[in-house]
Amino acid sequence: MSGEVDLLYSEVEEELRASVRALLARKASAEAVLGRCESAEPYDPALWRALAADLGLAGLAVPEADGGAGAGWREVAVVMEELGRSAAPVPYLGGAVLGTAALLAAGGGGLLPDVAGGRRVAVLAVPLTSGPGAALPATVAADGAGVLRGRVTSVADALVADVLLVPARDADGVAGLYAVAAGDVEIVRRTSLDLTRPVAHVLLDGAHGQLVAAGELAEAAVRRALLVGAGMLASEQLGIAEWCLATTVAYVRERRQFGRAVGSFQALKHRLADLWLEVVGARAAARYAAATLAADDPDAEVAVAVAQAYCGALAVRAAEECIQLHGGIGMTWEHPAHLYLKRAKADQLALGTPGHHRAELGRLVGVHM
Amino acid sequence: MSGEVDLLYSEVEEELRASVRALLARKASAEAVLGRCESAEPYDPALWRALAADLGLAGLAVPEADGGAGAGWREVAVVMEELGRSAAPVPYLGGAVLGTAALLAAGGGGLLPDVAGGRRVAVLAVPLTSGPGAALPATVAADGAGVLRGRVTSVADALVADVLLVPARDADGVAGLYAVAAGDVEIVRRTSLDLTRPVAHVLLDGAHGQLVAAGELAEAAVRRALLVGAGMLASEQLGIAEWCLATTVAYVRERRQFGRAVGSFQALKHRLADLWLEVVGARAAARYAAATLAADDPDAEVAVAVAQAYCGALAVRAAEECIQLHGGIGMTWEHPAHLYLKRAKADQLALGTPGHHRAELGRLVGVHM
Amino acid sequence: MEQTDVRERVARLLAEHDPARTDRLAFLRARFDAGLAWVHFPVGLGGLAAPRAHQVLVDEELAAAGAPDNDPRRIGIGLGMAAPTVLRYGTEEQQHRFLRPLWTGEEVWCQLFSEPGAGSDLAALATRAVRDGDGWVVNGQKVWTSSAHTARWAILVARTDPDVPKHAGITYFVCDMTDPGVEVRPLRQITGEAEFNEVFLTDVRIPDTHRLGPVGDGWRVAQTTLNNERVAIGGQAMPREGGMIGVVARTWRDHPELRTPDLHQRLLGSWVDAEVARLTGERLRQQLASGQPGPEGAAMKLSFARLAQELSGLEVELLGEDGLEYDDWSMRRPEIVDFTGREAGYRYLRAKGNSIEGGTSEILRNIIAERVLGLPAEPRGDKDLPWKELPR
Amino acid sequence: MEQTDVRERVARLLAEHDPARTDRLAFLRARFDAGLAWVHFPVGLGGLAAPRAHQVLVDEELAAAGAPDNDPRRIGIGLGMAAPTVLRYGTEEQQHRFLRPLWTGEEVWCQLFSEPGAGSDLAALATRAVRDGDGWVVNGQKVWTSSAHTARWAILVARTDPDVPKHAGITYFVCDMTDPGVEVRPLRQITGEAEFNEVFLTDVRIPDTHRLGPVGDGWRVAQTTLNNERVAIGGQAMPREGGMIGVVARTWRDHPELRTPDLHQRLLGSWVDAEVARLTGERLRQQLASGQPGPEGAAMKLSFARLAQELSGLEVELLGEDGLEYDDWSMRRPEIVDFTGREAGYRYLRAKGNSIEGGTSEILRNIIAERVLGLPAEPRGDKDLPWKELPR
Repeated sequence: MSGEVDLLYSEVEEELRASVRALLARKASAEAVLGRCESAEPYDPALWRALAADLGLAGLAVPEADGGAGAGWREVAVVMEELGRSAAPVPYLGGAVLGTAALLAAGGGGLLPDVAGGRRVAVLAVPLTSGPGAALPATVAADGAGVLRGRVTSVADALVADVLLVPARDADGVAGLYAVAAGDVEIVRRTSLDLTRPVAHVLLDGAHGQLVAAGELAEAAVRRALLVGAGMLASEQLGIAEWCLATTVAYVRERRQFGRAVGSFQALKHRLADLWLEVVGARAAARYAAATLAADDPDAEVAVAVAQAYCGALAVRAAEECIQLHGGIGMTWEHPAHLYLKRAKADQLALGTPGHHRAELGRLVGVHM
Repeated sequence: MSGEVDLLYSEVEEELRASVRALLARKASAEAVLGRCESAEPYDPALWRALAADLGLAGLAVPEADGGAGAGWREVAVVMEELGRSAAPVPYLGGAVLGTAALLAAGGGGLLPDVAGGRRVAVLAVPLTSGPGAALPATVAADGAGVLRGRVTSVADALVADVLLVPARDADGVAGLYAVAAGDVEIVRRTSLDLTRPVAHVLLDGAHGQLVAAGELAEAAVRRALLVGAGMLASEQLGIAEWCLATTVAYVRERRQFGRAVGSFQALKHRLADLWLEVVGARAAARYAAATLAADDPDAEVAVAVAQAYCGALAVRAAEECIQLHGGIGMTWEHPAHLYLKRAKADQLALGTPGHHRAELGRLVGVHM
Repeated sequence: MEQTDVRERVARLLAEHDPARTDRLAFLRARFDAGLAWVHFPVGLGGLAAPRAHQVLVDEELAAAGAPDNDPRRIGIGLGMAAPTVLRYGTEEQQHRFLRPLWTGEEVWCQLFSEPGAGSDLAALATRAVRDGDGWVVNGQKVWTSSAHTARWAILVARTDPDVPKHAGITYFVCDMTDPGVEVRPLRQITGEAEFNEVFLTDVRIPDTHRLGPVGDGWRVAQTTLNNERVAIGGQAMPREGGMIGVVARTWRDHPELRTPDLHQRLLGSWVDAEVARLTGERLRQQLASGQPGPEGAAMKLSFARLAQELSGLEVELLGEDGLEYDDWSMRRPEIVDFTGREAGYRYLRAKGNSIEGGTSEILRNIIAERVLGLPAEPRGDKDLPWKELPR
Repeated sequence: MEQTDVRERVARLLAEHDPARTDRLAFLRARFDAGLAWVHFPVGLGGLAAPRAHQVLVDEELAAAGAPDNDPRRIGIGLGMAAPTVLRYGTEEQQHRFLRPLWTGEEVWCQLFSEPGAGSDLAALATRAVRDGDGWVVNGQKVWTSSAHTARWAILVARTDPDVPKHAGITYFVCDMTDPGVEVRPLRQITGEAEFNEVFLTDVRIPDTHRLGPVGDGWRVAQTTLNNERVAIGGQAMPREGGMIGVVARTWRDHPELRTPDLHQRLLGSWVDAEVARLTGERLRQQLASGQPGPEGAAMKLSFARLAQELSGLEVELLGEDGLEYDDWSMRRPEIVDFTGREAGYRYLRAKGNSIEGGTSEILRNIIAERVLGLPAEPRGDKDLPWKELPR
């Protein structure tokens, strides 16, 4: 299992982190993120261009032959950590992770160069709550000519997709993964708990889809995308937890009550020590998931289930502690803590709840009822 | 439900508590209890005489017509609290609670006057782990003449029983509750986790039983006894938790480290405040269980399930915190904390684990899977 | 004062002021004048100097007769905090001026206590009141003020002497919210709503006749206010499956397709906790009724917050896709907050405040540890220094 | 020093001392003299001044060749605590006298640190050492001393100057456990066993040549000892389902009749926690190996204690009737403690000590909060007062 798996960050990964963090510090400050998520355009296109095209992050996991950076899911995980840390409103999860993972597993369908270059965003059209191992959704029907009818609810990042990768079944029940131009479908924005990654329903009423993969290959591509997505999400959750812990520590060192920094009170110190302990654990778990996904290690399923079961709950707990230990100020709209709470809570439902992943794990490691 | 139920202690109950506590303070000090549970005679017969006969506690719940005190399960619960608080080695649970409740429900079998007067101990022979609602155990077979063969494992207080009340089934599967003289069975003492209430296996190899109740009456008597037992055990668990909390508070007020009483450190203060909070809850839950059992209120099943689910876990937690916050001294054999830990842990298994009672509750209140 | 006397007065009030044909305000004023507003208050101030327990009787009989109530949730701060303080520390003149319109709801009250730099440590407050002739001039900033935009009066604590230790230099006032120096700004919360306000005080003039209690004694006066806040929170009776547990249990029963073994176990655990909290509250109520008040009020608030947070978090998980949505982010200024109102996402976010507002859970644990368990206080360096010398 | 050099030395040792035909002690001495005891120690003291990472290689190759080991669990205190301290603070003479028999196991060591009144607050210790000619006379009581009854030597901290603040008046000694003034009494634990001892010191004489480090500098010397204790605890690698989780998962798999949904959910939760703790340990090991030691050692000890306690408690519940029993209460003095040895009841009770011994979980949380997170220390009044004036 982990005997040979590198759980550290390489120098290259640390450099990648530094450049992503620097960009986000410039372009995705808390005020900027808060302002944008209240605007009519909840995603930041300039930020996305800078991340996806200029830094080349959209194609990190795509081979160089397909126009990507030829890195892998370990590096993508580092980006997810940083995006979690800034709650930046960009379609990275839906596009560069779920969409790209599906395309990679499905053969690409000619979309990879544009996707990797950040010129088009191809989003996997599945409900954000789909866990790995879930059956391919059967809410969209395809006819023999690739005309699609149906709906996919609660799709993350659909609002800014150029292409939707839609799983569908034909009249014989054979699965297919279809690429559909966003202009050919109706995308209904939902008022979302997570202000920085709103979900939308995708309605298909005769849209034409280009078949990317059919049959078992399509099913496998969606499964793989969900597994990769869940694994990468653990790193985002780690990033959220790290921001919450660091922000809280900084606050309680400064905030004075009763003539002392409140961070000198032992009850708070112990709670923050426990939280740190869990962040340390989350880092190890998320790294292991990323490393096994990157290496196509057979332990990846266990690794992802462990990471999700652990990190999903931790990010919520960290955000909740962040608000509690900020006191009243943490309850205000102006303070960014709520952005992280909302993202963390939505992430807990995304790609399988912790309970879903524990159940999955019980099956994988033979701890059955 | 609780609208009409008195959750306070009456003056009479407080007087009863005071007299029990005074007796236990004199005769069941921590040293005395520790010394006895290592001796060949783990129960204290003199203490039992004083409690059962002199104070009349064996017959508290028995009507005056049957030689009892004509009080009820509310008062028995107060005694259980005090016994929990002292971890006293007396056969109150097996005899005055489980045995007596079974006899009361089964018609008495002529045993009640002796039992109520503390002259004989009649113990219900069921595994201590039996939860209310469990089917009558089928490990003992009765023939038509009341000759019993079989075994009952892990019976609390069997070691000092004069009479065993043995549930059995005849060749037709009809249930019966039989009174068997202790001298007619083999009682095998087990090395027990709980030093102050060891369990024993009861082996019946042709012992003659006197039929106390048959058929549905026998089954109902055992069910009732287990329900009453579980409800009364919640009060014992409350008493354990109260002792652990009070002892820990007293210790941390005195113990100094780093130039301060360790009880002035906020992390400890908050943990003890949380524990107090749970003890307050346990008191309300245990009182409600006792009151509904005393009144034969139809809500008693819910009340007992709630009280057991809550108090069973709490007593263990309180004993564990007691040991932790005493530091090394709490790990020593000389300090009485371990007697409470062992009692609390065994009590958690007794008459249904908290998980068992939560499952029962889900059924009773319609929170199903 | 016996129950029968009270009953008789209720009958007389109803006979003289038929609720069906009396103007709401006129009825409420008549009820106050009949001593049936709060029977444990003195005669002449809306009460009969009767045992508090008789109030239940009055409320029940008047409700049964279709009489209007004073919409207590709208004027909770007046009823729960200002009134007991005015009663205890107010002059006769102040009592007669303030209590009747307070109780009838003609005048809404708010509370100007917390400041950005003085939350849990209220005694560190920096709002200054400076003597000026027969009155005071107040400058400072307050926060977490609900009802500030509808309030006619505020209870206010301000620093009148910065040269003495912080608890000693505080004075308690009644502040006129219509003073031109009072500026109220809504404070938006993570739910999107603005239940609370920030209040900026610039050269606000308060006549000395609106001072409650002696100069420099405001800390002691404020204790009455705050103790009544906690009692008010802890004292409500609740039916089984009342509150958040009921909401979640209903969702569970209505949606078999959402159930998982994980959520089932957690829900059962919370069901037990909620029922135990309910029984604890019921026991506290019985203790109060029998004249043995216990310290369990703090316990109730802590349990309530924990349960509301756990259950509302569980509900969002249970809802799956619906849990990803929110009903409405637009900024509103609700007059009344219903913790279980609106949708799951709102409940989840709003519940975060339950362990902060009205005394954080951390402060409540300190109080339990020190006042109930008798554990020693933390070593403190801020109690004896003059306020102006404290580090900030 | 390259890996190949180390490999060559191992080969030479094995060639010159065939394990199959060499006396155990003779082999261990030869291994020490070959510098293969602890390769990162200096040449001449059992080492080769090589990177610590090479030790794994040595241990593996020698084990593969069937060579005896020095039974490290029996002499853990000598290896883990005494040796690094003697190496850092001992004179050359002391190093040559003590390290070889320590490593070979000829001389067992114990630790005389904790006292009844000085546990977490070790610096409050009251055992006195008074100068007497060319030596010291020691009086006091120590506690929680494992191996005291088998030990030849002890590392000891004692107060040599009560007139200065408590951290300044401590000196560090090597104490001869065969001195007639040393009395060892077994200390029975809640498991029934006596792993530890109380040690009473009455006019024990220690020559000044057995002092480690300067007079009054014992607190600093003791830090080396204690830091190594924590590293030793946190540094072990573990296979998946190693430790307590493996024991409980085995019981679960072997006994379908004991399973309940409640226990299933809790076991899955603990399985995740155990795997995460394992990965954290593995990551820490990789960090150390790559020369980036992290502060995660304290995390490991905390997680280990919590997991051991949760899982052993769950196991007793899972076992039902068998959980009501215990294997043996008779008092024993085990030389080695195996946390997962014996039966479920023993594991449950023994695990309670995991969060107390070797630094309580509370102290570890303080350390994390202050040293890792940079949170301020508690205000303290005991640091600058002369020891003799401290309240006790």
